[in-house]
Amino acid sequence: MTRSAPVDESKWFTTHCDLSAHDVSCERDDRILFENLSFTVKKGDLIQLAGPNGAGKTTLLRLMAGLNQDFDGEVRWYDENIQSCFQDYARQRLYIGHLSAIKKVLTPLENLRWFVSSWPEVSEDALWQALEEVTLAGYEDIPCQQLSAGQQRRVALARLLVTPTPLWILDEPFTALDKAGVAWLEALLALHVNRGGSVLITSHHALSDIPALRQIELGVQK
Amino acid sequence: MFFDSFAEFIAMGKHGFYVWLCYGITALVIIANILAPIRQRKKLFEQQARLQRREKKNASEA
Amino acid sequence: MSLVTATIKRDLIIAARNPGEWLNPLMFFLMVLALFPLAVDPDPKFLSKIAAGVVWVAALLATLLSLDALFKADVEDGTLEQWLASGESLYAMALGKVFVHWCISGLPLTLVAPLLALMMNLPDDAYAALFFSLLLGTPILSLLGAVGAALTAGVRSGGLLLSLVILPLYIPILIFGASAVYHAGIGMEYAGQLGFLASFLCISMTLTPFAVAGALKLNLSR
Amino acid sequence: MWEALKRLYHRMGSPKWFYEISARWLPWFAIPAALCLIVGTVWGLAFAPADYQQGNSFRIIYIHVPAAILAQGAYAMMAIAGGIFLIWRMKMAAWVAAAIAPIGASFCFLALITGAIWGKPTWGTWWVWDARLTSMLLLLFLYFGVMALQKAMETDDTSAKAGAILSLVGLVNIPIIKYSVEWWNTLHQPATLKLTEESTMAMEMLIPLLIMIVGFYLLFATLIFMRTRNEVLWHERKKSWVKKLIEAEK
Repeated sequence: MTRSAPVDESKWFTTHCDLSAHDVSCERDDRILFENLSFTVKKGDLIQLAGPNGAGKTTLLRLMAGLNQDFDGEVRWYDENIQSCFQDYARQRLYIGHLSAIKKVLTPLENLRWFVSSWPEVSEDALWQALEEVTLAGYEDIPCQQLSAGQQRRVALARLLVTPTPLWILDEPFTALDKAGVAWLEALLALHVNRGGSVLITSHHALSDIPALRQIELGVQK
Repeated sequence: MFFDSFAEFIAMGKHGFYVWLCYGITALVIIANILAPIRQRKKLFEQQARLQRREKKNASEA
Repeated sequence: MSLVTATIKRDLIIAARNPGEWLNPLMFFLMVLALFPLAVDPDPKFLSKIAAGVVWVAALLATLLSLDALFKADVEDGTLEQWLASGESLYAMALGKVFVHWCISGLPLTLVAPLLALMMNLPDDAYAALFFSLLLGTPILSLLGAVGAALTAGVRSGGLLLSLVILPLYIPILIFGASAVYHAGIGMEYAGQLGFLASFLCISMTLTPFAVAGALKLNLSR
Repeated sequence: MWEALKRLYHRMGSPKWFYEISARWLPWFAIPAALCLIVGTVWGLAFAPADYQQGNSFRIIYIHVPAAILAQGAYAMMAIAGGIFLIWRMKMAAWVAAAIAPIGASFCFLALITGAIWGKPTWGTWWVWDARLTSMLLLLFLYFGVMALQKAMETDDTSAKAGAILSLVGLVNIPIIKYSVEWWNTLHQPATLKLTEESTMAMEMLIPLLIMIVGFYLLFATLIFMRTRNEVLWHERKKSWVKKLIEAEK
């Protein structure tokens, strides 16, 4: 799994990432997950949320993605609250949760087609190419229930190759991937950051090879 | 008083059974409705007090 | 293609590959109808008197049977999360889902009901009324049912709860639907009942998607 | 006036304030409630004249009608409280809604059972598909649905929101259900004797009924206060003021 051809940067994004959290605090079941957290995600940033289980990584990720409004503080996209420019923001970021939203009776191609339906500019050819790159060539027309968990994960991750969004928000994307898959995803993250994209990620996997990496540590607070 | 005697009052013409049954059930439902929150409150206090005692014990041991 | 139309298309494909999804309610419909002559009385005169009510009750129960699965898979596999992440209106999404549900439950029931009503010895004059009352009534069943399905999607063994929540709301449709058929059967005017169903359809088409959208969001906070 | 209302609204939002003030208000509802209920019952049972048609069985009206009125009013209140919670995120409203549900359901049950018992001497059977009884039965199902849904949800927040959404949907549906049931009833049973005849009621009969209605309303208010106070304590149990309160109790 190697990238076949370099991507033409100028065509890739129409805008760059400018996402910021301002004094974000969150409480669940009378427990404070994090308090007054502020950070920004800019062009070329790779930010990994670290911390033990239950530290609130997924919660933080979801509220940065705009899926969760139950928190104090504000998340802004280009100095505007993401809820007031949500349509615009949603087109500029890709969110892949730990649930992959794969329908088992559909083929990888059909699943991918549904995923990218919000981006009409993506061509059918690009979908085929993307599936080829995640080593699913020849599986395009086989229902996903016959694929392994790792292969299903790759179908979900193939979206990274086709949706032209500068910001990726990924929740544990390395789950179920084999060694080659992990290496491929790491390379892809590095490439995305290099071409001016940004990544916000939770993972227990060490991403040490990528120089742009920054970590935000979430602890279990009393 | 509408009735002439106490026995007539109990008999309610031929409808004593129905009338008294209704009023009896109503009394039961109202009493149950009053008792339920009182018991709920008592249980809540006992439970929270127990929790507090345990917390205090843990704090003094630590 | 927007995510809503893509989802409609995708769900229709899924239904086409999983024939059980729309065949089961039909089978159930047939079985319930068969129970009445066996349990009560096979006398044609008697059957023709209760036919209108029985067909409507059976259609209502068959719809109820198919509702439980309406949002469950989407909540569990992360599809719902992607709807929210896409920034498209949940209102439109709710309408889309209901439309698909009607296509695979209410529409087949409406088409098959006149055939099965023959077995119940429905009076000749009542077939048009049966068809039109079901055509107007079953979408309302889907719309109201979607509220219950969305509310109970995250609840384990929510099937019974769903019936408890939805059945009282179904009563007016049952009353007017069955009475339209009954009145047609005894040669009376039934336009009033159809008019009621039509106006109720309009009201529920505008209002229930709000409730469905609100209820769907509840399933995200898990 | 408007300012005062606004201030009251904001204070109502504070659970601690509610808990303290409700302790002082409670007797002002509970004692008149008991007085009204006792006076109304004695008057209705012993002093009001019997109905010329139904005889003494008509005395059931003094609980049947107030219970029925309250069962419907309580549902509307529950739905409105739920709506306030959904729109303005006022937690107190959700707790009030949760407190109303079981009370409303029990009044609804009362209206049904007294109606059925009344039906026996009036119609000769325990149950008749009369419009009022039928729509009461459906209302009871609506209450059960809301309560079961609230119970089935995992977190406090989702159970409050789900209950609020369902009760609002139910509130929109209640008039439609009532209308359809009444229409259906007149269609199938044109000549039933109604349980309650609104128009011609003698003064001596009407006054105890009014007293009972007031009594039921006051009782309802008392019960809401009691239950909401428990809800407040439960949801605020981790706050210091509740902890102090519990410590002081011992």
